Amino acid sequence: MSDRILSCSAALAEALHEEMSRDETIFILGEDLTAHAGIFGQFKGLPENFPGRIIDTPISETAILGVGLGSALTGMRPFVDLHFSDFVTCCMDELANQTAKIRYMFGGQVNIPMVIWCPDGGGLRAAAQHSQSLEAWFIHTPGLKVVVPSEPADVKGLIKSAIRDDDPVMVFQHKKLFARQGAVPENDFTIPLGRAAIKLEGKDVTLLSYGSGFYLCEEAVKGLGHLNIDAEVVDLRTLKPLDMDTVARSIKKTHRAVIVHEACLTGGFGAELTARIQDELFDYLDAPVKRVAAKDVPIPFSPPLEDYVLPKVSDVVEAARAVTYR
Amino acid sequence: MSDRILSCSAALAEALHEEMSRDETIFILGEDLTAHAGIFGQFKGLPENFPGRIIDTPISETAILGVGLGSALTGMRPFVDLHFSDFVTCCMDELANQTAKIRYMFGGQVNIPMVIWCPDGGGLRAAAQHSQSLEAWFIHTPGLKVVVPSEPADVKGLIKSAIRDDDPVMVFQHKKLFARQGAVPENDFTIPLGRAAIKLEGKDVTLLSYGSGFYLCEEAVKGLGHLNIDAEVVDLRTLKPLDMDTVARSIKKTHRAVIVHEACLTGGFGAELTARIQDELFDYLDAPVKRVAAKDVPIPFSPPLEDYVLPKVSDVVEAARAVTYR
Amino acid sequence: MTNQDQDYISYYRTMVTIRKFETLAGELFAAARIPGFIHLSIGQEASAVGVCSCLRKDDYLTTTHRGHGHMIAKGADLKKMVAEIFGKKTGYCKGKGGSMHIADFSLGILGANGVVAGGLPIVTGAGVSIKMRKTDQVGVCFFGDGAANRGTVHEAMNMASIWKLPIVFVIENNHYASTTPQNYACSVNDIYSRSASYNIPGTAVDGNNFLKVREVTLKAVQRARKGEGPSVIENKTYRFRGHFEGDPQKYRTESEVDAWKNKNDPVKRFADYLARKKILTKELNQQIWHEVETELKKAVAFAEQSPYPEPQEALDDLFTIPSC
Amino acid sequence: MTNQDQDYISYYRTMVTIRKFETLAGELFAAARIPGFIHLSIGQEASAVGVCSCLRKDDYLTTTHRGHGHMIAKGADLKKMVAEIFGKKTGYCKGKGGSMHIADFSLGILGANGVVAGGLPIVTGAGVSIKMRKTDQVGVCFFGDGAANRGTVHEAMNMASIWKLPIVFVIENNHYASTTPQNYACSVNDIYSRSASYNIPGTAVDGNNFLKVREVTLKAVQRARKGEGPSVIENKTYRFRGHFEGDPQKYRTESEVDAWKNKNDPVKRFADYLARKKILTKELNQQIWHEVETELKKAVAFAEQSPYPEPQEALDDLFTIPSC
Ligand SMILES: Cc1ncc(C[n+]2csc(CCOP(=O)(O)OP(=O)(O)O)c2C)c(N)n1
Ligand SMILES: Cc1ncc(C[n+]2csc(CCOP(=O)(O)OP(=O)(O)O)c2C)c(N)n1
Ligand SMILES: [Mg+2]
Ligand SMILES: [Mg+2]
Repeated sequence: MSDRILSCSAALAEALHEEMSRDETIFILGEDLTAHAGIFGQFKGLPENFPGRIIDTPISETAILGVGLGSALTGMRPFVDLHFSDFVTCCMDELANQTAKIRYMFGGQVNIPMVIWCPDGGGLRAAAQHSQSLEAWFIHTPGLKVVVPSEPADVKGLIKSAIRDDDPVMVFQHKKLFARQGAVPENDFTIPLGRAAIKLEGKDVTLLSYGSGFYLCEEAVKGLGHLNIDAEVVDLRTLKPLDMDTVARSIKKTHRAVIVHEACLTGGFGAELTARIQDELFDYLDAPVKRVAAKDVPIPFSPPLEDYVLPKVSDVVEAARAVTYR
Repeated sequence: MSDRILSCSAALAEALHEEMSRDETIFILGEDLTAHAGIFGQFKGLPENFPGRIIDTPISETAILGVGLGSALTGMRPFVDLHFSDFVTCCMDELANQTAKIRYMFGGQVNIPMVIWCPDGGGLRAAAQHSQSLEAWFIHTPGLKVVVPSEPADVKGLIKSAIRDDDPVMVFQHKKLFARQGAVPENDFTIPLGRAAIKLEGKDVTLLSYGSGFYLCEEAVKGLGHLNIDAEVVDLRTLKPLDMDTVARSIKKTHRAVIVHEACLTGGFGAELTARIQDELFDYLDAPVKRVAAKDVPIPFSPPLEDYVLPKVSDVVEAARAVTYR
Repeated sequence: MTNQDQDYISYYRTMVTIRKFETLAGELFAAARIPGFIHLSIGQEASAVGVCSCLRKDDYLTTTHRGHGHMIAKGADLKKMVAEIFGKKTGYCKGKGGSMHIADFSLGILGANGVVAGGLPIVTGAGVSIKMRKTDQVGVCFFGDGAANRGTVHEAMNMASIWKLPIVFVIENNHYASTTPQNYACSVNDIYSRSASYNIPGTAVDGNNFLKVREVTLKAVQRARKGEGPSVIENKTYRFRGHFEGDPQKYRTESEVDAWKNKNDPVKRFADYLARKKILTKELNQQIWHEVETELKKAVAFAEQSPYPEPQEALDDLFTIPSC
Repeated sequence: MTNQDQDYISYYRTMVTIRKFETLAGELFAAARIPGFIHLSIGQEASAVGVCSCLRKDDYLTTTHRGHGHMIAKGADLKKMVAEIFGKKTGYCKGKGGSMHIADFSLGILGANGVVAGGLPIVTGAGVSIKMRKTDQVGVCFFGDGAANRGTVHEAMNMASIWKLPIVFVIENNHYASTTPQNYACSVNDIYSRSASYNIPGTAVDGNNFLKVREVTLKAVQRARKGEGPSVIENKTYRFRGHFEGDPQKYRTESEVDAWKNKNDPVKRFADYLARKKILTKELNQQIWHEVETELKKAVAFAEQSPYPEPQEALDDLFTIPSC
């Protein structure tokens, strides 16, 4: 079947449409969903097509997450919209102490087929409480899977996998990327969780990223080309489970790696990935693994400040230069 | 002045006693504090000596943290007891979106002199919701300082510094270590935040740890001695700010490092520290940095299961062997 | 005996089972045969059995750190419970949960919870699920007077109300939350009265009176089953033991505890009622206690003879597909 | 003019200032001169000024994402406000905060908040602090009908009650939380009535009637100042603009909005009252609007002429000692 150009937002809606048509236990839960098809219009078409299966809630994140969980424990497949990923702080107990632990704690008696969908990221001048990238907290929370798609096709394929997965999956989708366009297959395809994609091949340095970081890398490749540095771009797509095989294959070729993410540097996912790379691939590395990330402050409002804090294409170029010129 | 042998618990109470006598804006807030001087008896003597300044709350973690914050913004120096560090999930918004961000977000208008005291850790057969080590989440939350003392003298000196600090400081104290004894100076001393201690000198490998991990390293040193491996033990004590100078000095000597913590491996503080070490000290490393940590599951209840999940002395020995025999 | 008499005897037997189970658990804990810490519900048996006697097997239940009684009342297997509390492989959760984390999804028991008031959002979700699946199941949630002050209660009750969910919220007001008296921590005396804030009918009951608890719960469960929405019930009761086994209990006097024990023991009160009504003879009573004792001894023997899990089983059960 | 008349004129001027400020902000946003997104409080001026007119400079205030009016009513500097909304270095927060995160600690304004219902625990802490420092300050917290369903409200009100804290909780019920009508999301019509759950006196007011809001607030503030404890006030009001500028507003009809605008404009209602009482002449009214306009123009000019912060200033202000 042929590909069409869709936005990330439309890819999300299409994935949901296909899955909700297939399985009537799937429903969407969150604040302000029906009037405008989600506050970013991300569920276009769903309120009309699935009345009663896309449910507006009061502003009660704690209960929203808990309701998702309770419904998952009793036969439903909830897709919980957290409005802004920042508000995950308001249901952290339901997420980290309940959802993540219940299957294990109860000896595997029950499955929790639940998606927690979190619009995240900065660049929209939305300031400290509406711009975060919090995936690293959940990498460190056993019992959750973590998915961060970048391109529209990934959105569709990964959302469908996340919905079909019988475990809780957190999906972070960058708010600034909703409008990004890309080719998306028309058919009912899925992208398995835990499989990275080498999206651009190269031999001099491996750029490892996900979500908005992927686009920084994609752009950086051009700049690096001018410097005669041939970069390979790996889009991790799923952070847990992590596709270390693909990472290893690439680094065994390039011997150099730069990790790029929008979350702040200290304690970010880049730390974990660096730790694994230097442990598992020590003898293949010709340079330290470099991390490109946001600076360690909350996201400020003012444009020059926010631009300074968030990672830039030039940071990626710089880091790649540093490890290749070594 | 002379040292006495005190428990970690007594060192905490002594630090609070000294500071509360010095500054009457300091008060303690939390659940079940007055009847038994804290649920671990950790505030022995304080309810009698500071009536009205050690305040029992309803079970309302969200409000407890928020009340601490609101009082800190208006002239007080709260010391908030979170009962079990696991319940930080119930006030994550007040902590990560409010306490950590308010100073920055408001352009430095106000200070937040607040201690968030979290009894943490496993080994007590307290199962998944009462045994966690969550410091890594807060390392990744700009605006918070993070302290994890191990020995009684560190507890006293660091608690006093945390209380005097004008920024929010999270202190994690391991529940199983409350009874641990050690020499504690009698005088009014502080240990500055951000200063690690080389507690045992060695030349073959650097063992980097904090909290309960420190004791694993201390014990491992003996076993390593039998293997003719001379290990240096660095107790980081403060994770943010981090004393990279001491870490670097040690690794420049030993060329090998093992990081030990009780929190689960993936995304733990060991990841961040590894990433920094391999970046800043790449040419000094003769082996990859190894991490010893809990396995990536919630803490199970049954003794053989919990013992299997938590890191052991033999794991430290094994990791140190692996990096030194390379 | 009439059918009702037989039912009453069976409820009484369940109350005795809880009393004996908890007593035994306390003894085993004191003898250091149970790891960790445990919270006993002695004194609160009428609440557990009164409520659960109104439920079907496919109804849902969430409970608390003090949940043994609720589970037994909902029909849990004693062997698997004891084994779990011992940390054995044959326990409900293969030893992963322990006393504070037992569940039996085949009985609709969605789990005890180590987080106070953690069950309310979960049972609300079960309510949503019931409604979407269009069954006539009911969800019940037990929580304490201390739990009542957590924000989850507010959010869950508001949602249950606006969606008319088939839920019964049961407050077990035993007047203390750990060391903290209800009349210190809670801004109202009658916690059930807060249900007005959610346009939910609420009632307080003498929680040590089995028949009263059952009567009020029956109504609430019926209401829920008919799709008329949630209810709140406050069972006023008392815990005879400390908050946890080993609790020094400086926050209350012995005489206060004794007064409840001597004058307001729910098991004894129901026994007396049944005796007065000539349903329970002295012999039958003795027989019941004896049978329960025997059954529990078997459960303990089962647990003791069961193996501990193998250490590496700690890595199982996190995800449905182990490889992740 | 009597003193009271003068005060009334001054309150009216503040209401006009808010109206003009918000109108201007809307225009500047539409002209893409304000980054990010903004929430305007046009239509809610009587609530902001009615409440804040009862406060002293050293009283505390927490506000919300829709907080411009509250800040102005508490005395905030317009220049610094506009500059902050523009993201300029001369703004209240040096450009770090923006519209949703303005504070002025010198005026007791503990901050707007991007998290709905985030202010309640904070103001409760201010109440504890007031009590411990033994001053007669008061803390006021504005929050919306949507916010009322968050758990923080429950926890904060219960605590404020048991400790008799000097707090006034002000619900601004504008009948919508973003796209969600209050009568869908909230289990009761009169949100103030939930105060009974905390043994706190509560009242509903016509929130577009400045004098009524002021009257009720004065009582509550007095009560708090005397150490008699918290109060809850519900100002029934309406927002004339969308939730945020650019909101398609499919959740309500134009005629509903128009009805409020035409028949229930709080600024106009107070102007009419003052005119009826012969306190406000047509000339004075024109003069006030003119003066406010001039002042705001100056504020905008100030903001426009102010520099943006230097990029690396993004690293300042996190900790008291920058090195950390
Ligand atoms: C969120 C949370 N806060 C604190 C605790 C610690 N804790 C466990 S039980 C308990 C008291 C609970 O009191 P109540 O709800 O009245 O139940 P009861 O113990 O009386 O049955 C506390 C404070 C917890 N487990 N979870
Ligand atoms: C905890 C949280 N959940 C959701 C949001 C997104 N949000 C911002 S304002 C708003 C509506 C608030 O409604 P209300 O409290 O009635 O205030 P109003 O906007 O009407 O002034 C929502 C849902 C948020 N900022 N914080
Ligand atoms: Mg209780
Ligand atoms: Mg509103």
